[in-house]
Amino acid sequence: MDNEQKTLLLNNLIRAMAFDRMMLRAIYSGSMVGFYHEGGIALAPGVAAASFLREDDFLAPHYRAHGLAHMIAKGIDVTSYVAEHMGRAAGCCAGRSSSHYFYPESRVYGSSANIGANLVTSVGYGYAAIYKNTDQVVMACTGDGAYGEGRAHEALLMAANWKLPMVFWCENNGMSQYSPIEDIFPKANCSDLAAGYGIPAKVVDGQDLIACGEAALEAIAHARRGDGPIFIECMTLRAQEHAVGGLNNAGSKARDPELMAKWKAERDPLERAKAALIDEGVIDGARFDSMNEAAGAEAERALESAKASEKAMPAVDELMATVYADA
Amino acid sequence: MDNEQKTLLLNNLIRAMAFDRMMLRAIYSGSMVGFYHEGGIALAPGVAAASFLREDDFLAPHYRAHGLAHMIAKGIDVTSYVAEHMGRAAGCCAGRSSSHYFYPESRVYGSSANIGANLVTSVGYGYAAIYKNTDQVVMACTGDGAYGEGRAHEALLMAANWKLPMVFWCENNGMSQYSPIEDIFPKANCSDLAAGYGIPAKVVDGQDLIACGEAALEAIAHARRGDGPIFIECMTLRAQEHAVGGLNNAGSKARDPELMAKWKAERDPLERAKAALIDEGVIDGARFDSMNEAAGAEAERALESAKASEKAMPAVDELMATVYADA
Amino acid sequence: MTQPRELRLYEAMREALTEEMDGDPDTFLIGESIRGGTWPYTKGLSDKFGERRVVDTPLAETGLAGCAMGAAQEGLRPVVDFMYAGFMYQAGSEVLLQMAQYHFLHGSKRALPVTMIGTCGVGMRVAHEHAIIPHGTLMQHPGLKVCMPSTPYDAKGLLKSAIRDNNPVFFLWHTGLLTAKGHVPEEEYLVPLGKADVKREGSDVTVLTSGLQVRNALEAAKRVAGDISVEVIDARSFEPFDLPCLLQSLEKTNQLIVVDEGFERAGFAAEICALVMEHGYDLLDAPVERVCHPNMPVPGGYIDAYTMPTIERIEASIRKLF
Amino acid sequence: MTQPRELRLYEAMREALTEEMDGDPDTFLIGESIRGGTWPYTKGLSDKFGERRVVDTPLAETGLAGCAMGAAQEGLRPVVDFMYAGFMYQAGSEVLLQMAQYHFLHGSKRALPVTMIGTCGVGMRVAHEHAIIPHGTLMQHPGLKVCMPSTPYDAKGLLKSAIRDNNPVFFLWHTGLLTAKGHVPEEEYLVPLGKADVKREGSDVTVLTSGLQVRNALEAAKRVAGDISVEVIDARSFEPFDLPCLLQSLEKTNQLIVVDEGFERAGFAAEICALVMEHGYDLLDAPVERVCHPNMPVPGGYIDAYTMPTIERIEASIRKLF
Ligand SMILES: Cc1ncc(C[n+]2csc(CCOP(=O)(O)OP(=O)(O)O)c2C)c(N)n1
Ligand SMILES: Cc1ncc(C[n+]2csc(CCOP(=O)(O)OP(=O)(O)O)c2C)c(N)n1
Ligand SMILES: [Mg+2]
Ligand SMILES: [Mg+2]
Repeated sequence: MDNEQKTLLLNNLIRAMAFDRMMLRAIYSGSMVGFYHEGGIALAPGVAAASFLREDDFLAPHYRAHGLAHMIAKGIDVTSYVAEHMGRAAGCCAGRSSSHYFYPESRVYGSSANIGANLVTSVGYGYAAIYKNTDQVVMACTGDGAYGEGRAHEALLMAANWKLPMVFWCENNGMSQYSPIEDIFPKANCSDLAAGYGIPAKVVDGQDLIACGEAALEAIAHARRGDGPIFIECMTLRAQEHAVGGLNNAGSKARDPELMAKWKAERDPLERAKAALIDEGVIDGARFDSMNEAAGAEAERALESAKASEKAMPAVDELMATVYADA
Repeated sequence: MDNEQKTLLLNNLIRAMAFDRMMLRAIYSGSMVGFYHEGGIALAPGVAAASFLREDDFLAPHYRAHGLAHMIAKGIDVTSYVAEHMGRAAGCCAGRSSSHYFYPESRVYGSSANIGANLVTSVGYGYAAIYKNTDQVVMACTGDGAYGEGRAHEALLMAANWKLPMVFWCENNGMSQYSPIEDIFPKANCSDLAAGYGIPAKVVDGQDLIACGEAALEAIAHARRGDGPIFIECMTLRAQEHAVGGLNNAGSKARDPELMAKWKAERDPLERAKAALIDEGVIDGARFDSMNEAAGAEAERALESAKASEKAMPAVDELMATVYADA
Repeated sequence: MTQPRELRLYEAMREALTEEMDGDPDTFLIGESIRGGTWPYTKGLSDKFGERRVVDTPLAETGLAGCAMGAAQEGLRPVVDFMYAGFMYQAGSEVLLQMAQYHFLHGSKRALPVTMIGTCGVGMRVAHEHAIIPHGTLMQHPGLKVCMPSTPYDAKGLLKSAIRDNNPVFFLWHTGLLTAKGHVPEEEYLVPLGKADVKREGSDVTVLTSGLQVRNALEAAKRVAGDISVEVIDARSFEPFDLPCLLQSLEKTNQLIVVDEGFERAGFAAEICALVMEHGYDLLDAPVERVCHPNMPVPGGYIDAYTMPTIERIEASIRKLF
Repeated sequence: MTQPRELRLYEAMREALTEEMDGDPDTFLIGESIRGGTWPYTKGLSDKFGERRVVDTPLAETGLAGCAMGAAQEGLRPVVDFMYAGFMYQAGSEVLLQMAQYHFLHGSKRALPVTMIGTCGVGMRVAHEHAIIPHGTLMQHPGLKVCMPSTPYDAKGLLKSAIRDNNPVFFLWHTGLLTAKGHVPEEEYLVPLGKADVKREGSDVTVLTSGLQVRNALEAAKRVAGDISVEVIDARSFEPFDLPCLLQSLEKTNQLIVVDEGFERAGFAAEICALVMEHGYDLLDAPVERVCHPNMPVPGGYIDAYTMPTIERIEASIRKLF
């Protein structure tokens, strides 16, 4: 990986984490509708997955941090997605969805609240790529929990069977909502499933941004070459609640706060990448600070711009006229 | 395996194949409602799966030959199931289902027309066994096609996760309806999936009755011991149409008739088991002939008894009163 | 002079598929054993169009539906064959939630042109899962369109419209009509979604129905013809539904019987009762009657023949009004 | 003298679960993150009853439902927590086909005592999949029972009845009522399935509703009280439905509005229109009105607040009749 790529990764992670913090503040302050699933120190995999995609590659973000890391890394201006969370007419889904992303021009075709649903639509993207005989790649990102769903199996099976240009990118944080993976999954790694389909797999340290980036570059090249699907599993951490906002946490057992704090202090991927890149002389402290500042400002601008836009409250009749295409 | 067990297997296969032929004749002659999925030379696995189960073990038959091989091998009198196919009041489902089996006293709890559905209910049987702390075993039988379904994954995952006493028994005939397995499955063996869950697996020659029996004995012992689930895949053949009766074959491409004929001539599991057992001195030709004759008569009796019983045509009101339990 | 051309329902469907695939390289078929193929309407299509455009999937309905949805998001026009409409339930979330909501929930900016095909109704006599008619459930979920033909002519025209539609459309066909024959012109035509068809004119009572039951309703109408003049309307499309056509008929007849092979409870017939109550209450001389599948799982054996609406039940319900 | 005891809805549900699990060792809970737990009605239950009886599954709704079905066939009494009722669609075939048909299709010889729980309705404001109320779809499928409480009292009593019932029963609860408070007596009681409840007596018009909308209907009734006397009936159970209670009310009021947060098309309200048409046509002075969720996927953002039935919409529809 060259220095430019490393810098790109670092900058994207800085930006992703700035947006994550901004979203968290916004949801706590009540300026957002619905809930938010904080990314915290688990955003290196998402950033790595999407930083090296072409614009015409397909991206199905993992829902954690609501896919912000992935989309920012793909070069999408997510201002309208922030607005969507605030129910604004300027939202990417016209303020109707609360938290669905939708950037078709960047081949982010929308989302679903159903965990695992993006794996099967991703098969459709992969099939479209071979149907049209392009060299596009599909980056299909989920958490570990998604690999409980039967549709994950169906997606792996079809991808392997048709040799689709797909990367199954699993961001394994060891938790699904309030269940530790040990309670609900027989093995520590989701990628153990891959061999059963003849799909090559690799496990990466998800707190190591550069390692994630290397894995992404390899995987994308593999799929682009026509070698079929590949499975990358990034081992990461959930150092916070599953979600905030809504009524979600009323019944949840608290996890060990000391462990969470320790993880935040010791396993922050940004601190690690920053140290490594400064150490290698790729960037210096001043450069980092300026990137950091720019990212904070960028996130703030997105929030302000979203806030300034109008709440979407169209009349029912108006909405009714748009339930069907070509109505 | 002792001689008694071998003889049991052989006799059960003789009986299963006699019933299969009888069913085929009955459907062609128009005395049955619906369709029938002939077992042909693929019944050794089903017979082996169920011949060594205890009465209180759970059995989810594979639907091919409508589960007759499995149920006969478990010691069930299937006369009322034959009657069910003829829409009789004496049918095991009161003549309402066309082809659902139902022998709760033998822990065959009914069926579904949905391929793979029995895998997830089987997880429930396994969970009930550990819930009640019994040493019952679940024999969950399907074809290869079932392992396309997402629910197969969910079943394997839960079974592995809870260490359920389950045997995943796959009767792989290389075909799903009109699709050869090469077209729809990335690997030749479904059991390749098992390792991903940490489930041990074994592939057996499904035309070799005794080998299938050995595998079943081992697998049942494994599950009964508390060693968790195990996956057995029996490689078998479909030497005939997918189904007969109904409108099913109007659009199907014919498969190579010479190959089918060759398989029937050379790979009949009964011929092979007969030869082996006579060779080993376990039985002699006369014993075989008498078993054969008895089986033919048994199947004929079941058909005659079914035919003699009354067609189920209860009034709508009567039926309506039975839609809900305790109505 | 040549005879008008007669085709079987499956031939008409095959013609629709062939023409639409000929006309648009982005249209493709995907399903289980459709190359083989399970139903004769796909016979020969993989030879003609190649395996890229006639795709056999593993037995994986969720993946099948999801794959089609993804391909449609990218602008392709997949036609999903569920074989039996009841197998749609295995992809319940993909069809009833994901596909239905996609366009609207993402701001009504992108179309989702997916066509789904599935057979239903009593015909194979093998009970519930093979026989259930899920139009009630499908139409309940806004964002989906649903139709069902009663003749080869309508089958071809509706299927072509479904494929050209930019929304997810479920094309149901009744198993009992697979080999039914009827006139299908050589020239291209469409039957639009949302247009009912008066299959028989009459003035005393309107019978609204669909699919195989059109045949039963017409036969019942014939049987009472000396005494009662029955108008038979074939809904053809459940959503969108042609309410103006129905109301126009009621202006003449003032009495309505809905014959529907789906479950009575909260089904198509119930919706018609509500719609007529709301939009045609004053037209009614008597309450709307429902002749439906009773609220029980569809039985097989010899029972389905009389639990579904029969000519006799329809006739009796007509006569009861007079 | 002590105050009557007040509980929140989730506390009432937890009491129901606790009592039923205490009373029957074969009753157990199974769901996703219910030990953790997602909703407070399962909080503490895994500590009390152990992990064998409070089972966290992988994210695998199909397997979850299938596992419960198998366990019930063996005679256990599983209570499935789907978390959100919309996630039921991921197990569409297991719930809507397999469970629904099991008893009847196998000769009505064996019960299938499965209880299912799921939340629904506008409350989280995160749109369709978290908000959809699938009672219309559930009740359409014969073999299933469906209920939904509007108060903690009903929640406890209905949930206990659901668990004791020998059929698959879906217990829906409205997200917006999670923390709603109400009187729940210390003594054990049941609220039977199939019994509606007159939540307010009146003589001019009947409003039939359920769940959170009971609150809206009562408020609307209050607002018009000076002019119009409104009877508010809480259906509580959609299938079985208490038609006698409704007809008795109509004998008095002769006018009916059905307020339902489900989709209008072919939903609960449509079925009520049809039932009243069939069984109470002569009681009606005016057509039945539906005030439902419009036929669009449930939006989120600021929109859901006015697309669902509101006090204002209900009030307007009452006033329109007079
Ligand atoms: C089909 C489905 N089941 C359950 C849920 C509820 N749910 C939301 S997030 C989540 C956990 C997902 O875990 P994972 O995929 O590992 O992602 P993570 O939250 O750990 O990043 C669950 C169970 C859902 N949204 N969809
Ligand atoms: C869920 C579902 N999908 C599709 C079908 C249609 N179908 C019936 S049998 C069959 C093939 C099953 O193949 P396999 O499991 O290998 O068993 P085999 O017939 O080869 O013995 C299919 C696809 C079905 N019954 N259920
Ligand atoms: Mg996780
Ligand atoms: Mg097979």
